[in-house]
Amino acid sequence: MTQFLQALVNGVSLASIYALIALGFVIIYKSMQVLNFAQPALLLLGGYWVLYFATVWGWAFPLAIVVGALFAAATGVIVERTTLRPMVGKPVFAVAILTIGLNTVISVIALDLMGVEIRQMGDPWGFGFVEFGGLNIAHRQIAAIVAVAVLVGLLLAFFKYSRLGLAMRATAFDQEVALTQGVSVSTVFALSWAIAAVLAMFGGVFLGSGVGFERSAAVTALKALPVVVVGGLDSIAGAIVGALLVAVSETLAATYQPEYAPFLGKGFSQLVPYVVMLLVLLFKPYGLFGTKEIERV
Amino acid sequence: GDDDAETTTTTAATTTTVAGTTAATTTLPPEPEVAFDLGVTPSPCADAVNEGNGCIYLGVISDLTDGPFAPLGVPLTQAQEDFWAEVNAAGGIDGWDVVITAENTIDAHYDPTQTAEGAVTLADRVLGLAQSLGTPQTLGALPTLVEGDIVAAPATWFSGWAFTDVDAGLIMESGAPYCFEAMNGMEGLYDLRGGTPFTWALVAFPGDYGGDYGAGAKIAAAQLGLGDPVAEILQIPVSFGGSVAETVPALLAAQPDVIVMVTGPTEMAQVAGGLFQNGMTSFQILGAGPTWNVALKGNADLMPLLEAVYVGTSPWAGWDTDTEGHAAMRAAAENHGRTPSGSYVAGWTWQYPWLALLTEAIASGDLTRSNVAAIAATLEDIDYQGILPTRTYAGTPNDHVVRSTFLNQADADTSDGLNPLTDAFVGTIAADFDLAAPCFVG
Amino acid sequence: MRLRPGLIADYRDDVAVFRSNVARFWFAVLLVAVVVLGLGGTLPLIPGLVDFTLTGDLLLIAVTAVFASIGAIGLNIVTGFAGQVSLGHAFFLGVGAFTGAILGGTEVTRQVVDLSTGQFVERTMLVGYDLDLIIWLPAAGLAAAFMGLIVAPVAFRLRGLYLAFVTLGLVFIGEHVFREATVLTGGVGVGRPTGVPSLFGLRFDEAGEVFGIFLSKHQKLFFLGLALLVVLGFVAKNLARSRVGRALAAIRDRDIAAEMMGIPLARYKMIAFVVSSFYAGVAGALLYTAVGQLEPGSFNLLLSIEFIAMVLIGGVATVSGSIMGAVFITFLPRLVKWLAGFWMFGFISDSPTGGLVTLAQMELILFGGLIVVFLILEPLGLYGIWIRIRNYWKAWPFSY
Amino acid sequence: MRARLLHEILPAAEADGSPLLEIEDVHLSFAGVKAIDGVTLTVRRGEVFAVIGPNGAGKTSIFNCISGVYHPGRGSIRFGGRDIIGMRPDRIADLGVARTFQNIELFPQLTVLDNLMLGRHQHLHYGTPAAMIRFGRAAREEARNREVVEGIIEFLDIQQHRKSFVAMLPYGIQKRVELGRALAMAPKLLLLDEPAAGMNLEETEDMARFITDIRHELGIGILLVDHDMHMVMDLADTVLAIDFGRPIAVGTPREIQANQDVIRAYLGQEHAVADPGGAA
Amino acid sequence: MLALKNVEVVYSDVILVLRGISLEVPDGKIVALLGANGAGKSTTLRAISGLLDVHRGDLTKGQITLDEHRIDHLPPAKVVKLGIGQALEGRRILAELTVEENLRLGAHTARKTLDVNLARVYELFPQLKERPRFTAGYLSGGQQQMLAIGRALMSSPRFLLLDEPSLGLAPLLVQQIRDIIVEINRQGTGVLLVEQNATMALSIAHHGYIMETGKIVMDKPARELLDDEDVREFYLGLSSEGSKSFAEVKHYRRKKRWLS
Ligand SMILES: Nc1ncnc2c1ncn2[C@@H]1O[C@H](COP(=O)(O)OP(=O)(O)OP(=O)(O)O)[C@@H](O)[C@H]1O
Ligand SMILES: Nc1ncnc2c1ncn2[C@@H]1O[C@H](COP(=O)(O)OP(=O)(O)OP(=O)(O)O)[C@@H](O)[C@H]1O
Ligand SMILES: [Mg+2]
Ligand SMILES: [Mg+2]
Repeated sequence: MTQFLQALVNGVSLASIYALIALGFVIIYKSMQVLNFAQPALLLLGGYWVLYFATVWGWAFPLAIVVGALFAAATGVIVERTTLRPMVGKPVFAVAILTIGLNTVISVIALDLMGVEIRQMGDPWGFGFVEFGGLNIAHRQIAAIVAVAVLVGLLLAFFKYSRLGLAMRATAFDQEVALTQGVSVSTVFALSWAIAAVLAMFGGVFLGSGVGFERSAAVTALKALPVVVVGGLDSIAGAIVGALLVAVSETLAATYQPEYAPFLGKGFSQLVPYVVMLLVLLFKPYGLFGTKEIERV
Repeated sequence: GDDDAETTTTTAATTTTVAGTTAATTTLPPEPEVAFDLGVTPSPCADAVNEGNGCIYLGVISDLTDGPFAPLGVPLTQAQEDFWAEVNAAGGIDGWDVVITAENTIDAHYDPTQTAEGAVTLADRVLGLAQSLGTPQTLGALPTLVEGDIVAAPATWFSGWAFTDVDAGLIMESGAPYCFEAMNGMEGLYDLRGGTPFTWALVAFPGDYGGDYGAGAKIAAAQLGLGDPVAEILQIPVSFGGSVAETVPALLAAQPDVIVMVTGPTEMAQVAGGLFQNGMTSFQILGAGPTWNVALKGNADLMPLLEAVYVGTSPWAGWDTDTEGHAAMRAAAENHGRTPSGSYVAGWTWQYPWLALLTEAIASGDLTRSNVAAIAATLEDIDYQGILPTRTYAGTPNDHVVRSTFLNQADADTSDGLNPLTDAFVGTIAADFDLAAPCFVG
Repeated sequence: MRLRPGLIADYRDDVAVFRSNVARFWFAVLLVAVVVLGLGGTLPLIPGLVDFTLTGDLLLIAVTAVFASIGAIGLNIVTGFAGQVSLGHAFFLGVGAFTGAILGGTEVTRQVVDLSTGQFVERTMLVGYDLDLIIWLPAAGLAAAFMGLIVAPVAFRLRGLYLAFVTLGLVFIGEHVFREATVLTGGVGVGRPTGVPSLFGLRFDEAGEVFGIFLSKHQKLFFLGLALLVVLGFVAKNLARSRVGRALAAIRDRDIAAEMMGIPLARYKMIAFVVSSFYAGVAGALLYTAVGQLEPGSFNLLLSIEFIAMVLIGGVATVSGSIMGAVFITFLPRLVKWLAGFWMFGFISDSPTGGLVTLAQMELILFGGLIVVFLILEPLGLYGIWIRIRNYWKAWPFSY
Repeated sequence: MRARLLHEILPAAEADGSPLLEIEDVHLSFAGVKAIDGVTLTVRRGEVFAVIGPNGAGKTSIFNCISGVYHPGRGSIRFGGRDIIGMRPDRIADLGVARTFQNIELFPQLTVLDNLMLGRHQHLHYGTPAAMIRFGRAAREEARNREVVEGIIEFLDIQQHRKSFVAMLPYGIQKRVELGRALAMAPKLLLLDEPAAGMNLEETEDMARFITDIRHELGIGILLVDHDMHMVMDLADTVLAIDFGRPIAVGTPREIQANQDVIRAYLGQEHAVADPGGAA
Repeated sequence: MLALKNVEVVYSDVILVLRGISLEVPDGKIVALLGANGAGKSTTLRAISGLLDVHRGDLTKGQITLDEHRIDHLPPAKVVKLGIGQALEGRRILAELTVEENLRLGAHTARKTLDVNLARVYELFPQLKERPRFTAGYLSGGQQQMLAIGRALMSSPRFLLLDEPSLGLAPLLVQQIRDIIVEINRQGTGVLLVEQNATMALSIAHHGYIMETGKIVMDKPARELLDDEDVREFYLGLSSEGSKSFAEVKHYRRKKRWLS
């Protein structure tokens, strides 16, 4: 039982990290209908800013986070301005591949800054944990869950109360129409990139806290892809539900599969996000909450 | 120039003959009698230190950016660059300079396919490989090496390199193979723990690195009466999409006294961190040479915890050791602005066989690849300037294989993060083991 | 009867692959040029040409490019022609590669320690059947095609990016299976040798004389690939201009309307996946023969993406575009290496590991950067550029 | 004048007035919205049958039920005596039902020729392997069907656009190409959903001429939906007016134009002014 | 006043589509722009609203002014802010959004008057009022057209550009839309109306322009156009013998005077 609950707790904290990254994907998808494959690189670079301010310059961690978020947002906007802007109106798949090119370039820059070794994030949580009814909950897990709750709340409010939310969705469906309604498509794009980059930065911070930050954080970032698909590419709520579903299945599989279903092979838990994704798509072709594509003749 | 030569006396000592002829060779073209084919030019290297020397090109296939051993691959490669820079600065080898250019350095990301591809790419550009990183990787490239008579110094301690039917006599290994390193490690740890039996788990990379070290650990465990590992986990490198997500719960469930980690530093740190975070503290880690990386000591949260649990084996002594070779290495590192690390020591050490080989080949007047390969297969009297005992590749594996190992403890106060617990030692299990085939457990 | 050249006398000529002698001439010129490139130093009769021919690592890349072209055509069939964006190409390439390696490779055994006795015993590490290329190559294609057949019904339900993701899931499942089936694949990070390219005793992986000309192994593989590419290229082209090709295009553009033209969607999507996977299987089986080594981890998302990039950069829904894209992407790292060597990138350190950016890093930056720049400047792909050049020169030298 | 008549290119039917399409009491609803609510109609060979009604009345939905994209909840649809409800759209097309669409549904990235050849899909008898090799059968079939397509191109007078990609063509021409594609299927029943929408007078006249010619030369049944009352009333033999999915009147054009319910729901009082040839 | 002077537009750097168009829409007037398919009517509207970029088009010559201020080459969002609203050809409603979301989007630049405008649009189009949460993509063609016009009205524009608003609408609705345009105009909005339905357009316009292959070929007060012989035959279907039946249309026709 303790083992099960422990897996559940770990799953929820993993989910919070997936959700952060997944939300970045969703926001850019919502405004551009583009899957931003540069998200892993933004995570690396964002994480690096915080790491740099907190450990190299020795700033207080909250300050490092705030300034890091500004840097991350600026990175997002610069990237959007320089490379995405000229692609307005081009086929979305070309844009998606372009973000892959971007990912390569930004990753190299981030990795050059980071170096190849594992680096300490400078977070205040370390390896501290609280014991709670036989369960060990790490401080950083609690921090991640809280941070996600706050960020998601802010985002939902933003989409609900600001007209930019609607403008973003309109832009995604038909840029020309959005333009005729007076929406500044370029502002929408820049804003969504800034938000996505900041979310990626938080993802990086929580991935890197504790043991340390290094290149493979980018690999984890990719696991947010099945998460967004499970939730539905354009659904914020979907990203959260998807993250929970995927992460909890993953930790449960990691705990129990080697023992109870060894024939599925080693490292199967890493496959679980994709298996969950396939199962969901089998029944819901647009994910759990994705907007259905309208077809009429 | 002379002053430089003074400061690098230790290197000059190994190339006394070269130093002696420096004045003459700077004005004369290289000996016309020396035959050569690929990877060698009679004209000087680009930006040559010695304008009059011919140039020998060595290639490197390493893991430089995003593979599991990139933290090791970079200092390793730097050490090798520096090694030859020092040799050249001291006048070269009898009229020849040796260089590793950026063009001939291939980042194969610890991928066997890319390593093999790298070998093909370098095949008509270099005389041999100053480094080929990774066991399965080097095995993948071997057909190309055989085809082109390309000699390579491996960045791996696979026990198979001792066998001519495995390496075609082309791989010039240094130090004790993983298999013996693990036997010594288990035996040494057993003694350190006061000779009381312990439970143990094995976490290993797939392939011959994990397989070889794992075999040694199992053989030793069997002989020490420790029995089978309570958990045996194949750890896929994180940079290959692997994760410690299954490893940590499995170890938490098994609660072994000792975890033998045959992985990269990242995986080790993540596993250790995961265990700490879940409240598990009373265990020890036995790591292989490549499991450790100096950067770990920079992690102020993790390192204090690691100091308590981490014990690592290594085939030779660490950075701060006092031998002629270590001193030369430290001087070179300082010259080139490198920071201390175990990998730098390794990269440096692996070049001694090449130095011996080139010296002999030049002396023989034939730098063609086939001749160089022929000499390499039975090369003798390789002098490591005290880092390792002088060794040979002639004879059967049991004759020439090195069996000695160092045991170290994580320690933030040393240059490379490891503090030696022992001198070089050969445990009884390793000493008695009959190396009839490469180690690997069924 | 003398017809004005270019005048179409028969509807068949109108849809022919080469619609004029001009086109035929240029295709022949291109083919000869490619053959000469491949022959390299072995053609001493034309000494001046030798400098332009491919040797060493360039030849190795050329071999890879030719095989990759076959794979890119395959992806273009399902993604370009039929509009079903597949990120799963790497999986099909992998199935072909390992089928080829198992059927055409050699069994590997190894001495391992039996812990109970302490003795060395022999164990099979890799299975292999030493079959001829004539068997393992088609078998590789068919094995992949069979996988395509299984996947197609799932694809039928999904659209756009969601389909892309299912196929992406395939890649991860494939990687897992390849990684686990170590006796078949060697396992992750280890791998196994490829199938031996030996056709009725003619070894393509060994240097030797063919028709009196001494060829290196890479030259042999190059010509093998070229022959296959020409055949498979024409087959794809035929398919594209047939009722099947049109049906695929219809499904891509408007699937509901297509169905009302009498096109069964499920059947045609299946055809697209099967044919595409067959090409992928063949390409996969050959892709690594030049290097001789296969590794399960190679068949990952990145490989899929490279193939998508080939199709996109080459030209969507064109056979020649696929080839151009494949050649471009395969040569890109090399091109980048060459570019990076220039003085303008002087800030790259000479040392392989030091400096502000290393050569390896610069290569990656340029690789990504070129893709970005290319897509911004030329969204129609190389094929688009080619059409523009062609329109410019139109019928030269037969212009009148 | 045209060199060839349509029936020299395409199979003609006996315009014997026998029932071709019989729709009986069809109902269809979407999440509470009743799109079709008890429609009954019969289209005979050689007849132009028009359906009119306000926007959202369910006209296109009737078409979609016939083509098999929508599945009516109740009622029956028989084509040539066969019940076609539940059949896949491609099977229904194979039976001889062709249509054009309200919002042009051409394949934009294909040329006019290829769009029309797509219409011939079911008449090209060769499989995937033959397509790959192309020698022999495939080539012969392609050439033979190409001739049919060229005939249709000639009929529609779009020769100069043959090789143009349809996306580049003016709207009016696209409408024509779409008609051509439906014709190429050699249908027994042609469904035309607003063929004159967005066309200027000149183009509408052309369209009207094509419809008349098809009906006279091929003798097939035509089901027509359009909001151009002038055209509908001139061409149709029978008109069915529906509103909110319910039939409100059926009869000859004259009867319909005089029907007060139709005028109230659809035509509007003023229409008589704009359409002097209308109700007497 | 909205005015175009000698405007030339080129697509993809090569295709010259507008060859020196001059046109004026005075405040509070309805101006009809008629012309065959492909004449360049939609292009003219794109030039005004700044949408050429999206279509790889470029305004290469001439100028567009709003009250003497140049507005050519302004970004579309600016043009909307200056009071020029547009309903694109082919409705272009956002299919995945609801009816009300589509309308709200129209108020992007006029948030303050959102409620007033929403009420006004619902009053004009009761069919929309019935289903504010209906997914727009499932509306029938005519309902979608209403939504498109309604959306353009949500920004309270000074000038409204309508591209074929009657396309696909039932006769009764055409009359309604016509009345609505008149009503909108009466409330002070200038309208530039592009139409195929010349009868409808000229019946409410103050002034009309006729366009052929990128040029204005005729430009008169609407009433005079209604009397022009060519216009009567080619746009209104009223030849000297009165209206003819579509069942007996000729295969050849008289040449348009302005083409000679
Ligand atoms: N797929 C669908 N989902 C939900 N509602 C639909 C769907 N298709 C049609 N409807 C609804 O059914 C009704 C009839 O639509 P239909 O398109 O048949 O009208 P129509 O008579 O063709 O109108 P128009 O003349 O404007 O084209 C409309 O209210 C429409 O919103
Ligand atoms: N993006 C584009 N690229 C190239 N040519 C274009 C483009 N858009 C329109 N055209 C061409 O420009 C000409 C004018 O087009 P436009 O859409 O302005 O005509 P229109 O008068 O509005 O016609 P319609 O009544 O069919 O809407 C047409 O010949 C069209 O083919
Ligand atoms: Mg309709
Ligand atoms: Mg228009």
